Amino acid sequence: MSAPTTKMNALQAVNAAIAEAMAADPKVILLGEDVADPEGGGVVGTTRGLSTRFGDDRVKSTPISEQAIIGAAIGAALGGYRPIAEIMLMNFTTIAMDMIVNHAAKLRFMSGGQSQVPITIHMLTGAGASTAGQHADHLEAWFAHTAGLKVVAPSCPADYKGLMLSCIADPDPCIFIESMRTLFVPEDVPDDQGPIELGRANIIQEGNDVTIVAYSGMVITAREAVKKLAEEGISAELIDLRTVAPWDRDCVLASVRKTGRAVLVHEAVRSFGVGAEIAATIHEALFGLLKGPVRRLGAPYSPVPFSKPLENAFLVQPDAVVAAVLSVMG
Amino acid sequence: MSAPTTKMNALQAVNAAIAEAMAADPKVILLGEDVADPEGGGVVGTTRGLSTRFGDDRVKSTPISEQAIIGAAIGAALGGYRPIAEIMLMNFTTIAMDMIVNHAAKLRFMSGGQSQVPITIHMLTGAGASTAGQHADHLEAWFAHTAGLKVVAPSCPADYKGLMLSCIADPDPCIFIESMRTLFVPEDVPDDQGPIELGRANIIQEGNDVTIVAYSGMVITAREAVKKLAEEGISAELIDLRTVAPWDRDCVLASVRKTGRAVLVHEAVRSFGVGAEIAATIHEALFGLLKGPVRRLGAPYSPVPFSKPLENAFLVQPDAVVAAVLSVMG
Amino acid sequence: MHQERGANRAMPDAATQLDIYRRMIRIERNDDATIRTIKQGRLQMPYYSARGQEVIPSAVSVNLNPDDTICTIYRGIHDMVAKGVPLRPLWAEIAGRVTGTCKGKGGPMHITHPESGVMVTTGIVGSSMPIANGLAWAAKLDGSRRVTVAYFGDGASNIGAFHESLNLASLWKLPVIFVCQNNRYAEHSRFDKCTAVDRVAKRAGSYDMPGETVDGNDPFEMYAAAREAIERARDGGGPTLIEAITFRFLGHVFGDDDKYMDKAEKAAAMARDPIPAFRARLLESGVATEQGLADMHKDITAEVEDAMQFALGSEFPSVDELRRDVFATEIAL
Amino acid sequence: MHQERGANRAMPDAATQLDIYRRMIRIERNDDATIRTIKQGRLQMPYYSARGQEVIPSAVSVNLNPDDTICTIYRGIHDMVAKGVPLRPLWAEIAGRVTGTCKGKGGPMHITHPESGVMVTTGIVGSSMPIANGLAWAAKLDGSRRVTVAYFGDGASNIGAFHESLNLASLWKLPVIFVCQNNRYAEHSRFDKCTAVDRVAKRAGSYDMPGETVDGNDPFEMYAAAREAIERARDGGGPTLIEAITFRFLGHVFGDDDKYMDKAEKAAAMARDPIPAFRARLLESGVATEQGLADMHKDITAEVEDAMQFALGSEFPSVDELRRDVFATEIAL
Ligand SMILES: Cc1ncc(C[n+]2csc(CCOP(=O)(O)OP(=O)(O)O)c2C)c(N)n1
Ligand SMILES: Cc1ncc(C[n+]2csc(CCOP(=O)(O)OP(=O)(O)O)c2C)c(N)n1
Ligand SMILES: [Mg+2]
Ligand SMILES: [Mg+2]
Repeated sequence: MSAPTTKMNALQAVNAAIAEAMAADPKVILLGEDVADPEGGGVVGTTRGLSTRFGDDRVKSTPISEQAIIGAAIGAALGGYRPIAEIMLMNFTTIAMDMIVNHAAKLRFMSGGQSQVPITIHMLTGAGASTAGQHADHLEAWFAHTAGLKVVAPSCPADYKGLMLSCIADPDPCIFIESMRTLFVPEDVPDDQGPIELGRANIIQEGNDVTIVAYSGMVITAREAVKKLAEEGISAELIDLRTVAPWDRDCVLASVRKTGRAVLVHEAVRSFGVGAEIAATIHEALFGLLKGPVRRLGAPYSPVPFSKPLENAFLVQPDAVVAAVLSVMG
Repeated sequence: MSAPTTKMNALQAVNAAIAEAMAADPKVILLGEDVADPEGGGVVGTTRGLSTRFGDDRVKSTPISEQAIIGAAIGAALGGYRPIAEIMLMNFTTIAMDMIVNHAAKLRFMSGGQSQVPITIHMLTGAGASTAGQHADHLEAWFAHTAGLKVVAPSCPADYKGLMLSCIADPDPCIFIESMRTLFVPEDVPDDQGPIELGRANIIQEGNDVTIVAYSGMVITAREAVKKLAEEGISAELIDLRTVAPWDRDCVLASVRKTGRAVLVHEAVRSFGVGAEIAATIHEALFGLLKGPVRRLGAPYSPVPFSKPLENAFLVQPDAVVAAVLSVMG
Repeated sequence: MHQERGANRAMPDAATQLDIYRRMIRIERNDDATIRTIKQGRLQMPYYSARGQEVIPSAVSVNLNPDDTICTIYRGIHDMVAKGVPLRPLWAEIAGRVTGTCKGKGGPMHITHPESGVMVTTGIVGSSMPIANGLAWAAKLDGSRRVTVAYFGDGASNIGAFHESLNLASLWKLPVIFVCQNNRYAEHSRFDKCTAVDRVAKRAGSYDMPGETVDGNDPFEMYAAAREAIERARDGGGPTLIEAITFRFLGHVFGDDDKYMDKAEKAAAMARDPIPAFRARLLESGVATEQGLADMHKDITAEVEDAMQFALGSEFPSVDELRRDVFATEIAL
Repeated sequence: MHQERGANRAMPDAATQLDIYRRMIRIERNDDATIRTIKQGRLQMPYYSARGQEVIPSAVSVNLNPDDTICTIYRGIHDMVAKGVPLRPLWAEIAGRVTGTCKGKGGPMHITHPESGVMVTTGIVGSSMPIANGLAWAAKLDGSRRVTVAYFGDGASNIGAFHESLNLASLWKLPVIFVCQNNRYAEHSRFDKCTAVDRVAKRAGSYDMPGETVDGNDPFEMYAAAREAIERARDGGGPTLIEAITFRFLGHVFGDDDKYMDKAEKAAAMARDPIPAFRARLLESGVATEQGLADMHKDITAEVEDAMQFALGSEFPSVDELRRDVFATEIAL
């Protein structure tokens, strides 16, 4: 008999995680634009009900001031709290990069370990909703390149919950990415879903011929590709990275060691993206053991376009994943 | 008889390039903190003499307002000018990331080609001068990952001049990185040094056994390594990338095709750095043709430390390059 | 630094009043058709209606020349229409068609039309202002009398870019007019919950800049304030901050449920609809006749309908466009 | 929103005056020794002397408790010394030694010492303020009467973070005091060339916040302003902006040639050296005796000398430190 579950989407899962953390630890606090209930509990409702339940002191709507938001989160963390800061969309982190990169990421190190900044910065992003050039970028590679930040990008409700719980509990700053395409898909989440360890990938499906590594919204794309590949008799192992930094090197290498082939998929621009680090690592670690080159899939070198046909072409489609796999099957 | 040359350091070379461009084109203008002569012509004197020569209208010192600086540059570019904006240090681009990434990089695309933003954003960076955690980061991977930006990182005075001339003339936004370690080393610069094409690497030294790819300050480190390798009978080909985005794929691949081995060196943190993209590309393009895995060298996953011994350990040293080469010589 | 409201401020003459009204109706008809078309499922886009804010850009734009420039925001189609962007390419852009102002690549939040002076439309709160400064700087360097208007919302007055921009504009005496369309809300947040001062215009005092709060639904007040600021800017007198009080009738974005709003506040604001109010005034003063306005309405409705048909009948851009306009030179994918 | 200067403002009593003076001398002696040691080639660091600004943090800090916190900037060693950071670990930090406050990893621009309430030292202009808000928020959530002081320069008043921080602090009525040390220059730029208003304190008006400009070289004025702001913050009355007018005697950074400064302006400012002025006042009023001050001077000089010896005699951190403190858990390199 399996554990009881509840159907919920990713937003509800995030909400549940935050509520659980706030109930368990009075030091967990929340701030961001429109996050409190008088403002609707977040523009997509992620934090709905929390200010009513935990009070206006612990859940605060802010002005449109991303530097002030992250700054307040950092300061409150130095004052002993565990703030969760919402930045509405990932592109708006560009306003707060100084606070995130020069401060949140570095204060522990620069203070010789005296300071800790256990903040979680969560944000939405992703193309596909016609929001065009300034509202859909995947910038996780920037944060992954910044020493001192953890970067988390779940793909399904249970992981959203478990990883959010871990981010909140983590002693270091975490960037938590909510992907537009994964938000509204309800799935069963175990009622006792607890924290999921950061830095651990999830093998969604085992396979022998090729390893497909994806995260965030692209897991959905990769799942479809895996199905199509199965129809063609190709057994793909699908790994959901879940944490982009630090990423689960051991899991990925073990899988590729087994399959001999790897295809990496992310929504972000391909060039200088997360896939580059993983591909470089695989090639270096498994030199001479691969059956073909690692293929990287990502967005073309272009801003996110508005027009639907362009937006579709901008996003990696399942067929492109299939084609990449076939190109290395030899 | 070789062309007449003048000894100058990188700062003087940049100054000469800007002066030449301003003299040739009245649309070239300059702004940034302390750039005009009453403020000393830049805190390290890069723009000294320019406001006196070209007037206060075309060379303007600004308040400490990085968003306003880049915004004004973008707007003036839309108004038909070719602004050069100085951001004192690369870490301060974190304040202006919205302007750089959401606007400068994207306006041409989002306008369907109607807008052009021919701005050059130049900035200093680099560890080694005891400036510690917030003044020495190499963030070029962020910009390289951003569609619509060119990223240039010279290593010697002649290249500083030639590449600065090209950035100013380029119809698109360019990030021009001045590396602390390369600034004060005087070298001969041809008096007629003209523009150097963006996107073209420079083979500093030909060799047969291994390709070393570096850029910016790390070219100095790589040069020393090449000398040491020569003493051990290893013939290294040294490529100075000069332009990080778009990087010279053809040049690098041709070299590695010849040598069969590659070692990549940059000052930035190794993980998710520029080296990852190059390594992934080499491995994919030359799969089966390499004699050993591509080695990447960069800073450890750490903020820039203050204490001298740590700062030295943070920076890639020539011996580390030598060791990396030896590790693939087999 | 609050501006004194002189007794004899600039007044729009009859033709100008009609011009303002015509722009308002174009905005309103355009908004109406856009919403209708979205509801029909024939447009796929996030839509930030400016219904209720028609007066502001209309009364500003009658004081602008074609080569004056504006920078606006996601909620900016009213600003574009008022400035004179032709409706066919505008509609084609929001429909993602290759005949759009931006070949369909920018979409509604990034409409650009330099011919009409629409230089930037940004989706980032506050970011119209730093760029407007640069356009104004260029005008000044050119020795021209061009001015630039930066439109933004009340919420945007709390972001850092606002502060940096107004400070620089004042120091450099740039010909730029900062027009805050204070519609009392930023997404779901009420003005006073985000803004530590009761009037955005007071913030002009931080930059030794003239600042004024006006009724943004009153075409006469708005006209006078805009005219004075624009003339001052043209004459080398530097920037002005205008806070125009208004209201957005349709919430933040199409689909908004308005739950976060006080019902009474909303009802009171809606009762101050600037369009019927101005209409009544024009008729009362004899500046317009019922027949004249009916004709105007009809013409504009037809123009909007034509633009919509044009847009929906146009082709989508080809996928090759992904590699064009990233740089000046087409890139290999 | 300019504060009225009441006739009977808070006055430091004799002991407090001496306390302020003692802090000033510790700052000055420490500065002197630092420069000497740099010149000897025994310290390798960029040094931003605050010589001339001693009064400000001294008169502020006598009103602070050990558990009150500050956020300061690269030019902030005076703020730290005034707040009570012990000199031995402070010196060891600027010398990059493992015995430093931050094990030598932060250096002079990033000294942190939570025990003394020094929570952040930033090298980024303006960035002390957003973080100070958070510390003040934490104090408020704790239900404590703790306050936070954010120190910053005149140049920093033009950056976006200033604006966002003051707005938020006022809205949330945070117990934070924004102390602008207006030393008339930002690197090489004169105050009036960067700042569009003649007094930074006027900017408090943008946030409905009390704001006051004081002579930052006058310990009595500075004390009164700080005391009132700090009490107001403790009592739940929210934030204050204090602009303290002062001057940096040794330019922006050690090695600065001062060419960008007007000679007469500099000479006039140097003539207002706050240390001899306060000394004379203490002697005149009988609060101190020549002998008492000479003893104080001697003790402090010895303490500084001891700290310097301690620092230079300490070990450097081991290279393993690169992988510690990046995260809470040591990482593999
Ligand atoms: C920097 C930034 N933060 C957040 C957002 C999300 N956002 C879009 S519109 C908006 C509200 C803006 O309010 P206001 O400035 O009053 O303009 P209005 O929409 O009322 O016209 C917000 C928060 C954004 N686009 N940019
Ligand atoms: C965001 C940012 N821009 C630029 C700099 C470079 N910089 C360091 S100090 C300084 C001047 C700051 O002046 P002010 O705020 O008056 O403080 P002061 O140094 O006079 O104490 C500048 C421009 C920086 N550190 N951070
Ligand atoms: Mg609004
Ligand atoms: Mg200063």
